[in-house]
Amino acid sequence: MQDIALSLLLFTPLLVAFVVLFLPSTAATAFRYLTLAVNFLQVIILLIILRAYDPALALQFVEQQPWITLDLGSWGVLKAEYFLGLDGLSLPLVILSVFVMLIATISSWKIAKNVKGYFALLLILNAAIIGSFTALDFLLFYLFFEFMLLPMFFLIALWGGPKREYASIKFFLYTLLGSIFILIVMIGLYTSVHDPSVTGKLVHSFNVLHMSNATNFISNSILDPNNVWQIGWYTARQWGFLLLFVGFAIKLPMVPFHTWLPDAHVEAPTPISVILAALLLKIGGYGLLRIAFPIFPDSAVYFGWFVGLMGVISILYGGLNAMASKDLKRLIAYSSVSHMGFVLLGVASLTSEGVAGSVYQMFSHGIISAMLFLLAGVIYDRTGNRMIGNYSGLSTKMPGFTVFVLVAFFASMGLPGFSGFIAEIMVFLGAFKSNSINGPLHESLAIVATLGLLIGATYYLWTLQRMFFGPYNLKGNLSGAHMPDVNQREYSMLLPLAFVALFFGIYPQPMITIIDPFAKHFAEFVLSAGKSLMLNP
Amino acid sequence: MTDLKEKLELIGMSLSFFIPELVLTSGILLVVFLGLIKREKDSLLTLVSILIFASSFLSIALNWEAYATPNRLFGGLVRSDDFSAYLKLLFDIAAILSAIMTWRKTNNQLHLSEYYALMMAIVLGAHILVMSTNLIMVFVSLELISISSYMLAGFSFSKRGAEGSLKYFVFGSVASAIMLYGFTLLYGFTGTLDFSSVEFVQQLLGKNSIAFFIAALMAIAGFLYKIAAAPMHPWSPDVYEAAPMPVIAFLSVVPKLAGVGILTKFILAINSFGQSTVDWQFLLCLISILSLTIGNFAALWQKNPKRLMAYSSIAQSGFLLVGIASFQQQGVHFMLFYASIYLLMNFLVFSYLQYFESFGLTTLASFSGAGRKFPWASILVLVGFVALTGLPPTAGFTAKLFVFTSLWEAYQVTGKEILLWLLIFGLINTVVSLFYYLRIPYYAFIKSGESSEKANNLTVENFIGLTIVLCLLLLFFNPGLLMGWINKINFVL
Amino acid sequence: MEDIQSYEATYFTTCLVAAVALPLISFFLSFAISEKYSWIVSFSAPFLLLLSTVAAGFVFYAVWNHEPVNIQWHWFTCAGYTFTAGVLLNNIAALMLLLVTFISFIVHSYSTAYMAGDPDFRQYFAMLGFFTFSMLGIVVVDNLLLIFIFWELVGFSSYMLIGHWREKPEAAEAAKRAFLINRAGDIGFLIGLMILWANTGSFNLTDIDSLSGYSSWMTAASLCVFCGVMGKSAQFPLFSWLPDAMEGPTPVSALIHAATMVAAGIFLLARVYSLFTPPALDVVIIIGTLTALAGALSALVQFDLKKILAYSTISQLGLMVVAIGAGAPQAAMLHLFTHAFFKACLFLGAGSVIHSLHQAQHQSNTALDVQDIRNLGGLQKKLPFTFIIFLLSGAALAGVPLFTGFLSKDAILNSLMAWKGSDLSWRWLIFASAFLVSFITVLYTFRLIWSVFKGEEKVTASLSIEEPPVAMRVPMAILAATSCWLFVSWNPFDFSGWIYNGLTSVKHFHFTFIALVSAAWIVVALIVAYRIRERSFKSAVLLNGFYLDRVYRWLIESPAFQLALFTNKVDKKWIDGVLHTSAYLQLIAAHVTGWFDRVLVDGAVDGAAGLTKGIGSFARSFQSGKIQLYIFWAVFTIIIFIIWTLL
Amino acid sequence: MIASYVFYLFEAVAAISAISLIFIRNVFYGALLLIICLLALAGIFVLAFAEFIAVTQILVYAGGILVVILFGIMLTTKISGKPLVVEHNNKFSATLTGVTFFALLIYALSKESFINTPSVASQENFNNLQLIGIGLMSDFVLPFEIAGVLLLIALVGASVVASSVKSKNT
Amino acid sequence: MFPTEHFLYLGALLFSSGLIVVIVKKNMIMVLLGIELMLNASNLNLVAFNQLHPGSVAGQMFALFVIIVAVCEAAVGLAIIIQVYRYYQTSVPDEVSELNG
Repeated sequence: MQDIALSLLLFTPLLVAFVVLFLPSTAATAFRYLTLAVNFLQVIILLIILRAYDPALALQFVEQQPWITLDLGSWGVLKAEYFLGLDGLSLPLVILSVFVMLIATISSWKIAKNVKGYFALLLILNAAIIGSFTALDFLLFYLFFEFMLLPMFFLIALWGGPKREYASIKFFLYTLLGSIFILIVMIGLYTSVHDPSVTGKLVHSFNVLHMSNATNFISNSILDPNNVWQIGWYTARQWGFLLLFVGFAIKLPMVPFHTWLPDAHVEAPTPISVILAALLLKIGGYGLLRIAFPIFPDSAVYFGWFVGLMGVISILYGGLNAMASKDLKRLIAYSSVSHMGFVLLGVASLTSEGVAGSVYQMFSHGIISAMLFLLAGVIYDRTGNRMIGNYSGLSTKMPGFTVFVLVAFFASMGLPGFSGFIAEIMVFLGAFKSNSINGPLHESLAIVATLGLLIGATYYLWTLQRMFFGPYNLKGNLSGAHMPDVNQREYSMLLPLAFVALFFGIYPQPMITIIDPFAKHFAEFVLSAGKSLMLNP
Repeated sequence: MTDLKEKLELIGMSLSFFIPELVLTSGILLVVFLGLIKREKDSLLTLVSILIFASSFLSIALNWEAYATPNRLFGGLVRSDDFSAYLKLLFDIAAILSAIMTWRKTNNQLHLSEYYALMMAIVLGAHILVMSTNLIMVFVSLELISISSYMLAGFSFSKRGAEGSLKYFVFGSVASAIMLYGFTLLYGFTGTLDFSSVEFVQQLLGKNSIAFFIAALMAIAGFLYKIAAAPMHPWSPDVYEAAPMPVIAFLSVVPKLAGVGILTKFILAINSFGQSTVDWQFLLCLISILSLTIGNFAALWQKNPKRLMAYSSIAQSGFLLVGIASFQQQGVHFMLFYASIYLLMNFLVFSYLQYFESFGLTTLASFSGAGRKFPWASILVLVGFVALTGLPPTAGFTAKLFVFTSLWEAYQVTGKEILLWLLIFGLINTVVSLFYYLRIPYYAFIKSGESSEKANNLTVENFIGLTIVLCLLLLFFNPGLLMGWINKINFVL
Repeated sequence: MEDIQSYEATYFTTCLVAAVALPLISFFLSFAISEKYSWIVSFSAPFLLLLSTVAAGFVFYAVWNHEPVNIQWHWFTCAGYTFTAGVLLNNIAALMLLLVTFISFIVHSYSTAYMAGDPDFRQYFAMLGFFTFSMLGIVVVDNLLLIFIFWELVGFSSYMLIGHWREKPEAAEAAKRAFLINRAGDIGFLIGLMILWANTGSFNLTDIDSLSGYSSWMTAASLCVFCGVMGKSAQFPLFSWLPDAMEGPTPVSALIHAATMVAAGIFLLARVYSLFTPPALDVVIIIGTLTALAGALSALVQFDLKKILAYSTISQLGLMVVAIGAGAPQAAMLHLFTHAFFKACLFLGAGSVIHSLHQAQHQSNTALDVQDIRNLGGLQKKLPFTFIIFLLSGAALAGVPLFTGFLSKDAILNSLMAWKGSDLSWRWLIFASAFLVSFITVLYTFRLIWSVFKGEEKVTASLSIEEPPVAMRVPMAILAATSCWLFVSWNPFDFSGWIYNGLTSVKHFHFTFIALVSAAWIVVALIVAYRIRERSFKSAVLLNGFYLDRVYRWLIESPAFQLALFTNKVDKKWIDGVLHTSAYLQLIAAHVTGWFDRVLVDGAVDGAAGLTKGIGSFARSFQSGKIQLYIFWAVFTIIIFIIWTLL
Repeated sequence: MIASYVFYLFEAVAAISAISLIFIRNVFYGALLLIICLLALAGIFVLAFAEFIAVTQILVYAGGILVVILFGIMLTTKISGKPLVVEHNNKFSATLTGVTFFALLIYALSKESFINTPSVASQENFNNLQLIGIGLMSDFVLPFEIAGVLLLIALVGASVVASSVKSKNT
Repeated sequence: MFPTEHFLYLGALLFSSGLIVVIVKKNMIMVLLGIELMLNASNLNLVAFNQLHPGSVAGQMFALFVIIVAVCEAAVGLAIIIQVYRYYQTSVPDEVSELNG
């Protein structure tokens, strides 16, 4: 079980996806239940994994099989592996994925149009997401990374809102552009990295762990740390870092590469925006933590201030935009931009608090944003309209709904007692401390970033005031729309999310024990390695 | 007169390496003859020609070793080696596939016997072109390909078909005249017609003369016209639009690959192992950037699938050139890999375009809702387009990865900025290409057309398509299957 | 021996946990109970609070004048530092614990009658319980991070309670403002935490107490923490939310915005006093003085019954802060203690006035603003009980001798006396202004009571008004009783009673003449107040609390919102514009190549696509279909290549 | 001595006819000019010891291609007394390319120097005809055969293309 | 014998004028003539260069094949032109431009 757990997690959805493809498209309910079954199966596997997982160890559930081994004659051997593993970074995200995917399936229950295609794509997406969170081979990671695009594209473009085509194309364009940047660096990396385990012949390895070790670089290759290969203003390594950074920042998304997000969210159907916000954005952060920073520690230290700055800018800019947006989903989308800014800030701090904070933030934002989008979906289901201005005084008609909205909003604005607070406070502590342990960030960044909390509170409270308080009425063409309170199905999605957000806000220890070793190691490694490498040339 | 005897014996011996070509030649005669005696039996002709192509394929594949060992034939006019042998295999496969496509054509192909005769002539020309090491051979075989293609392009026997073949003819003859002029000058400078010979290279070693550059450039221009790479590309969209679908599929693969093959040999010769004072690498990079740009960007506007594919093939030749531009053994190998994948992707897409055409889907807009009507076909063709774009998990991605790897290596060796630019540029172009490659699937799946009844899924196209798709996936997950073989090829000038 | 101790320990712990947790239980209970059994809440909530008060009493008994108790539980470990959840109970905390539970219990039981028939009855009690819980959290916990957490939570519950009547837009607005202003302060607090973390790597109060020496970061940290205090306990310039908060139900005002939450700031200052460096303390005292004066003056001119009390609260809080700044946290705590009782009592009294008037209105449906003192007057006959309550607690507020207020104020004045030093300096100004504040206090208290209960009835004459029910009167009576001086110390002129001595270890300085002077001062003030009773002061500035709201709106809100709109425009116009500029390029290219209509018809999926199409159209413009031009272009390009290489 | 006059005469004729072909507007005259040019070239070939090529030139071109071309003219123009006039277009681009290209070639070639060692005598004692004959059968048999195939294909194809019935147009 | 350059210059002239003819003429037959001219330029070069290598006839051989190919091209070209003429009733290249874009 130990050694195939991840593969099971990964391939069950794929298999079922094919089953779904070959079933007659009339069996709509069958698809739903199949997908649900897959999700539950994944939950079970995950529980087994959690039972066996030992936070003390670095990398576990490793599956390493040779995948592509190609003799390139004079250039040595190209070696890509089927290399999966779990550590303090990937496990929280895997937990998140499994959980959110389950929620997403439940919330897709009402999908009526071309059910077969929908659930097939959903399952493929599921596999791709799990894969990209567990892959430790760059090629494998890239495979899953790209593999998410098409299903997402079609899910938005086929089941989306009125402007779905524009939104989907935009999404696709942006993400593909990012992945191209990543591809460039990937080519450079695997050509300049060799596998130390094989002696005698030159083996170009895609193994991320090998790439993260400066000694594995072939001497005088372009990306060799001991070799200054100047291209324009920066060295090749710095360019490589920047390209990776931009590639993942687009996914994150970071200002100014974020404009695909609001459109995609606004147009996507509810379950898809849930997945988009809760999982896809995390892959950006994951990539930074797994690939960009460890592989280019020197450049990471060199550009750390810049990363942090962009994080702060995203926090404030996203918040301000959220304040100005009239569409509920758009507001939430921008708030996501703002919250993912914290991830950047925490990572850039290179302190273990900061890093732990940003991983924690990824997890908690996953939960909370999922909840937010579900809530927006609840309204949208009722009226088919998301304009904040069209509602007021909903609290009188939908008390239960209002309670959830209150929970979600306050959780999202970082009220203590919810997971968001723990994450943000740790990010702040780390970012502020960074300078004192000669990390890359200056205190002022952390101080400026705190304004984000105020802005967040502002737009959420304002929305509450506009939509839920005051006398009840519906403006626009919705007047007289029937507004029933949340129903069973919606409860079954919202309650668990709320509970999780609350639990990890009050008692973060379980998650922290998983994250902390990774964060500690990461911060120390990147900082020390970066410093030492920067001294070298 | 004794040496004459030896020569004749040598020629007799060389014939044993010429079985595929002989098969094709006799095939031409046979087909023409069949055409004379019975006109109606189209399927018979198809069968016969498929058999001929297949036998030419088998005669190479079965005793691969014999063909793999380098061998100067006919007094050094041609050399049969594994590089050319591999390309020959690709030509034959392409010919077989297009014959199948022809057989699947709903409206029967007129003058089928001549049609196949021309096709065989092209394959024959391609075979000899990639083998030839002598400028005369290059010229003659190239002309054989060209002249046959001019006529084949017009085989839709329609107004547009005539126009297409006219344009092809005029452009082609000018291009070959330019190339020929270049050849003559090269002959003048080196005093030999054998561009693989030592003296040819020696004469050029460190030759710093503009005349030489002009000559070589003119020669290369001729090859570029065959490859349909910028700046010699403008004929291809018009020709492709007019020609029947199998012919396009055929022309977009065979002459192109033949041209790439000979260009590889030729450019390495004139580059004279990097001793040349002219930076041919730079030139190739420039050409491939041009082709990528023109092909991709111009394709964005097309409303007609054929034209779209024409521009796409221009861009694809840009990618093929990338492999050569690295000027390294491995780069050539990757180019061969790319060529093989390109063949598969191209035929996948074209066979489906023909399939859709038979249902009257001739403009992009008319594909609306095709996803509902032909679910299988649409999904499979989607994979084809994804492969052309170069996204995982298709071999298209692997091929791009490989060629760009060779580029990176070249950059690492030479440190020429242009190579880096080509790398970035080519990859960015991938994003651009996405726009038009995904347009047919976009219409097919996302635009909703009039919902008509589902078409039959059990068609030959779907069978072939599925096979090709499986190949593409397989070659992504295990490129070693093909690469292992290609890597054995050692490319010698 | 051990087992006895351990037994005591467990017993103690259970009491503590009970005291803190019971309000939380009441919160959950009130939520859990379904609509139609809501009457249960009106019994369960006060009962649970009573229990918690009793438990608090035990804890108090165990802690008061004993060694401080510090129990820590492991919360989570991160970055090699163990964040503990612990309690630190010394005299201050114990006193506060008792105070909060007690007053909360009083208010609970008062509310059962006051809020009867309210549609959101259960939610009201739930939030009340939740508030009490989080307030107790602030009181007992032993590290600043946890304090911050509960600090935010009380902010949240105050938000919920101010906005209790959701249909009232003003309520929602006031709630939002209150929360945001608090958040602004809390951000300062947060930054303080960061500084602390970066420098000491610990949040524990005990570690803070052990800090020694004045380093600049301590000043910075303490001032940042003080920002939080300014927000929470309504110091200048962040006090404008408190008067607005009066939109909430009156008992809430009594509990949160008079007795406990706003006092939390003072408590915090006393708790982390050792963090404050002399320069920081100077800032603190100046802010405090300003607040005290501003509050007092504004209270003088208000017409709204509750607003007067709110402003008076502000000024009293200012006084406490002054005491802290003067280096006498014990004095501040003493005043906090006394003030909590009499101010709560005053609010409850005001509540009873409002309640009975509302009842009266409902019988004879006349509409008038029952909180506007201009409509009130001469209610003494109709509401004698309430009048007594007002009189007693008002006297305490005004600092009339023999009342608790007198003593606590005396303590503050004493500390100032000692602090100002012998030689003349700006500190004398502070000292003087403290006297001035106590003078004005008398004036507005007198004016309040007089205008409500004395004089002849105005609009209310027609109404038939009777006293509120017992459930409201008893709590008021209890609170009123506590404004007797004995409650603080046996000697009506010496504040150093059991509480004061319990709060400070230093030998207390006591200038008897200050007591006499201030007593006389009060009498003078009373006389003056009587003379000017009919005169009503008019000052728009004071009436609107120095227009702070508007200042915020001009300086912060509208700029922020403009910025937001601007960024939104940036997003649409520029960042997408980078993509969409291409749309223009595309048009140009289209013009150039004469494919205008097709560009528009074709409809670029995106700007970027548009750009590419711009280039594309350019590339395709060579594709004119004229073969000779093809040849021309091809040859021409070759020539360009050649010339390029030539050059 | 005479030979050189003749040579330059031929050169001049070829050059003039080629240039005037650019400006001539009548197809018939154009064809005739081409013939003149080709004949002049044939003369030059003779002087360059390539008699066989010269003969082929005259036979194939003058005799073959030109006749075919004239047929073409007949077929593609309505014969009506007046001479059919050919318009010119893309004059600018044509001159641009043509002249530049010419200039470039002249410039480049003028930089080249070709050793003119072999004397007239050495040329004499070779029999080009024989060499070519043997070459065609031995060294260059392959291109010869290919050329055969080429001719066959051209024949077959051309017949199909030319005879394709008009009714099939779309 | 005559200096090779003089052959080459003439060849260059023929080639360029052929190119001009191809681009300029509004008649496909004329275009064909231009192409022939270009081919002949090459022939001239070949013959000229062959002079430099007595004993080898490679150049002349090449010229021979060029002529053969030229014949085929001319034949095919005319066939195509005639076909086009059938459809378009014109022999002006520019008027044969339905395919574009």
